Amino acid sequence: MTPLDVDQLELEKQGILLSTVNRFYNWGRRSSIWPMAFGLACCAIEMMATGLSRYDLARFGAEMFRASPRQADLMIVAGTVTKKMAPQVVRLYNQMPEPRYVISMGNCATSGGPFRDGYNVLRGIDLLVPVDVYIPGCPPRPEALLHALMTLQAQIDAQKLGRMRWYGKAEAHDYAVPTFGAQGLEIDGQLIDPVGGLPLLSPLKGPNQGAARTGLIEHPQELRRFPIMDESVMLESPTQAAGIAPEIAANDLKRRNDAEVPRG
Amino acid sequence: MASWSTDDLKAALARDLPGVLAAYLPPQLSAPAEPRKKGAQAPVDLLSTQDALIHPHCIADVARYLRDTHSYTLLTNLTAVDYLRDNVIELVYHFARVDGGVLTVKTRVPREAPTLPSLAPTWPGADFQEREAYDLYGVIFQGHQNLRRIYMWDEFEGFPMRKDFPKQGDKYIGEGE
Amino acid sequence: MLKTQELQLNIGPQHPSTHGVFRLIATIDGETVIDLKPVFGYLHRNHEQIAEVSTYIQIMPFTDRLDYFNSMANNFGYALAVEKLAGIEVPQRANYIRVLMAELTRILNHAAAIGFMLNDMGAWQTPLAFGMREREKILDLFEMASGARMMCNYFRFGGIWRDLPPEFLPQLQGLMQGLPTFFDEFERLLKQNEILLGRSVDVGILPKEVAASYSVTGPMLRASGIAYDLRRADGYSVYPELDFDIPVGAVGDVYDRFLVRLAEMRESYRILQQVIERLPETTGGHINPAMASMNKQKSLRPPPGDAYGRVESPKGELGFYLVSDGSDTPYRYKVRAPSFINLTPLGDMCRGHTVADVVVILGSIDIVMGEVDR
Amino acid sequence: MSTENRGKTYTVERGATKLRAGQGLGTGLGVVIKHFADAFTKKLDSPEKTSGVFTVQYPEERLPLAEAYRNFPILLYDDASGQELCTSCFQCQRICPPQVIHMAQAKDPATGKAIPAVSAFVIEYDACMSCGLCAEVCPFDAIKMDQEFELSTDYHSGLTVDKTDLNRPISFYEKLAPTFWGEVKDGALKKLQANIKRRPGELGIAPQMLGKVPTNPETAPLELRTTT
Repeated sequence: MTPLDVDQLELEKQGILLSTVNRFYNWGRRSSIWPMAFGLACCAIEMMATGLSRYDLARFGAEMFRASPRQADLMIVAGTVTKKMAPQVVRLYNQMPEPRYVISMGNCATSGGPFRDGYNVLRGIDLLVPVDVYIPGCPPRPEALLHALMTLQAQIDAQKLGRMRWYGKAEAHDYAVPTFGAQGLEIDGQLIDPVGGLPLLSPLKGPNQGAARTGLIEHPQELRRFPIMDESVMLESPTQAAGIAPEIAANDLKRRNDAEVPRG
Repeated sequence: MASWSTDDLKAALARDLPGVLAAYLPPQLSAPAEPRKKGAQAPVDLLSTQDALIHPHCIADVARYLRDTHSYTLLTNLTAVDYLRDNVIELVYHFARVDGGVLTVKTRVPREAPTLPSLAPTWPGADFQEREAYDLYGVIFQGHQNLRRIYMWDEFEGFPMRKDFPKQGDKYIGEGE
Repeated sequence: MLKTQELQLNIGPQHPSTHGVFRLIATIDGETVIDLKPVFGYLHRNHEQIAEVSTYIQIMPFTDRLDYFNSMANNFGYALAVEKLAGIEVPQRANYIRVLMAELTRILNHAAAIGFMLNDMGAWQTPLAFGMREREKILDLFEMASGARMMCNYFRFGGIWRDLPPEFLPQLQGLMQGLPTFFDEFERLLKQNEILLGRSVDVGILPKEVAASYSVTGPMLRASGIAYDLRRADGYSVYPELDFDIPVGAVGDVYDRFLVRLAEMRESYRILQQVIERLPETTGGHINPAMASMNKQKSLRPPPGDAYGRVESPKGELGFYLVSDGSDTPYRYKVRAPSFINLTPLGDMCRGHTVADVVVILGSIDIVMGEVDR
Repeated sequence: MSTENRGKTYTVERGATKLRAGQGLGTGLGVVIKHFADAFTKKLDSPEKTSGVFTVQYPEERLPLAEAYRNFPILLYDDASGQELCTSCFQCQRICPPQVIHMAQAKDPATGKAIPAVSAFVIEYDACMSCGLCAEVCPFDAIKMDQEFELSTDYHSGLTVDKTDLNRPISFYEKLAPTFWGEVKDGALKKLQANIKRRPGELGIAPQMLGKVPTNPETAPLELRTTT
């Protein structure tokens, strides 16, 4: 915890002025979230349906779908992120001004979804950028997107004015943009999502993530759990757990055991 | 004119373009059978076909013949199939007529050197379809103006739809318990 | 006289008005496009490879996600291909329900496609909202019948998942009452609109012969004047028993494509009327009894061989080429995606037009990237 | 095949394609204004007279979901005895297109033999494609599709759901889909009864029902309930 935070906590304990300002400030921010028009696949159609008359995203102050990342503070990743598209997603995210939030809409964006077995599909956008709200569903109903927006609003409400990094002295942080390699996407020469194994970078634990969480919303910090790493299920069919590349699967299991963070 | 059957096509090709039809060679099943998926019968002869099978270097002639002489104007579909066990890549062309009817023409190239003439110069509809076959199967179409990868990025190595490209995921791996 | 210089302009991935993640590399001279190269693959989801390790019925829900506007039409094409491969009969009632769903899909697709095209022209959101309003009503019907709004997974080999629920037909009747008003209003709103006329007349002309050489299909080919409709040409399912006309265009420009889509919605409405009328008298169940149980569906092993099944999807000829090796997974599975092949003449159509027209022409093709890239 | 007599080909009417100042604009605006006025004048007393759809005030007002609506799979257990319907036959695991279902069969601790009950059951909600094939294939009607869609979360791993969160009582599903459950009810309960006899001790009882129900099937006969 930085000294700034400690001071702020003290202030908050002492006075009600700042918490009132906090509330007012957060009310303003959460009531005018401007999403970026960023539809990738099927979910984008439901996202448009949400924006149109029947579900009317405008009731939440979020109807301004911006075509430019510079004017947006919410990226709704709606659809399958392929490896060919992933660098652009990170680049657009880097261009958004802080505070910035990410909703991972639908199963494809969250984990690769039904297409995660493909050679060109990234297994979860949270391997590359931090995600604030995940919406499961394939595709989620428009109401589910509204629900996710309300979840995000609740998260924004919980933010403390004094603890926001973008007002502090911390440096602006860009997320690493992956490059195209011969086998897949690479960051610093390391494959991030190899065909035949589990993703090598775990969300929030990769070399480029963790400390730089945007918005400082308190999220559980842990390795993403893959069921084939779950002993109770795995023991039943070891061939299945091993996957095509047993050495990679073994490496994954070892990584999980080495990680000191608790699960669940 | 009513649409053609496969036999009509073969007869017409034999009559008007002698020498384009390739004979289908029965397989020598000497190669050891690869492990079959659960439930499959004994190895089947995948190359056995009733469709018109032509020599790869004749494909442009056949296509032009079908279009100009018999008004099969649409090259509806072009695809490749990888027969790993038999070491060939089969190219399947579907030609369609505006008043109905679709013809299948097949040709085979060896897996190591999959090369055949391109249809794109005379038949621009083949452009993207040939690029797709190149990207996913590595079939090289001679005479194509822009034979580059269409789906994957240029740095990518390998042809992902070939049967020997590594597969990802646990689907079907635990099968057979 | 101003001197201009050739310039390479990169559009996308993503912008070309959210038809999907798609990139265009245009070479422009001033405002005029002299060359245009599309770049795809930003939504290449390996559908075909995944299908080669899936059983036949497992592929059915994946086909929903090909052209995510028309999951019913995709299901239809795939079911036809497998039925052709395995020789499965479909009862009459199932066929009528299939056609009902396919035509509803066509209406919703064309309504949305016109809306998106107008969006591309700068008529921001209003026509789209009109089109999507009708779409919502149809989606309610889909949800009632199949259990999902977009990804219906409704077709099975030899029939459909379930028969229509009792409350389906009354609601469909209600929708049918409103549809002619919607068509009239949509036409009145748009047909003589200056923006539409100014942006679409004589833009992106695709002459008859060129269209055929590019193998384009669907409303694009019909707008160019070739009456090629698989519902007539192949006469699959029960379409030979139904009365409907084929609208074609005279010029082949963007305006004709718009008009053909409008006219096709009316034709679909005619088909729906006939189907609803005949539905109570149809014979046979909703599925072939031999394939009724899920066990039969999942252990389907077509005899070795290949088959090419195709339907007239709202975007054009949607074909499925299947090779079976006698096991329960296809040896090769290939989708002949209409919007992929309809994109081939894009460069030719745009040549000589301004940059702003590129997006309009793209909108008139009516592409869905899920299908283009698969 | 020609077009025969069931339909003809006609050329669409292009109309006057000359630009006329303001006329099209006027017509278009007329349509829009008519709808605007309709929405105001007719909505309150008779919404059915207007042709549009109205905004759903989502959190307060919800659209009725169709009975067939499916989102994610759930597991069923019997209300009275707490016994799960699942027998770990692996049918759903095999048919699942994206392979998100993982399970392990329970073993009798005394003999080590496999028994018709499931010991671990995991579904990855973050990759499920809501196709409903698992519910369709299940021979014991143990896996069904839920209609809950408000699942957005900030916790990714929370979307990998195990048996404790998957289990729902039969009465829950019966309320959700009365027709669907009515079709299979008798068969499902009969099969469950047969399976309970082969489950010793507490195996096969839903975790949340442990301690609340008698564990010996002999003393707690399962009744075929009537539809509520």
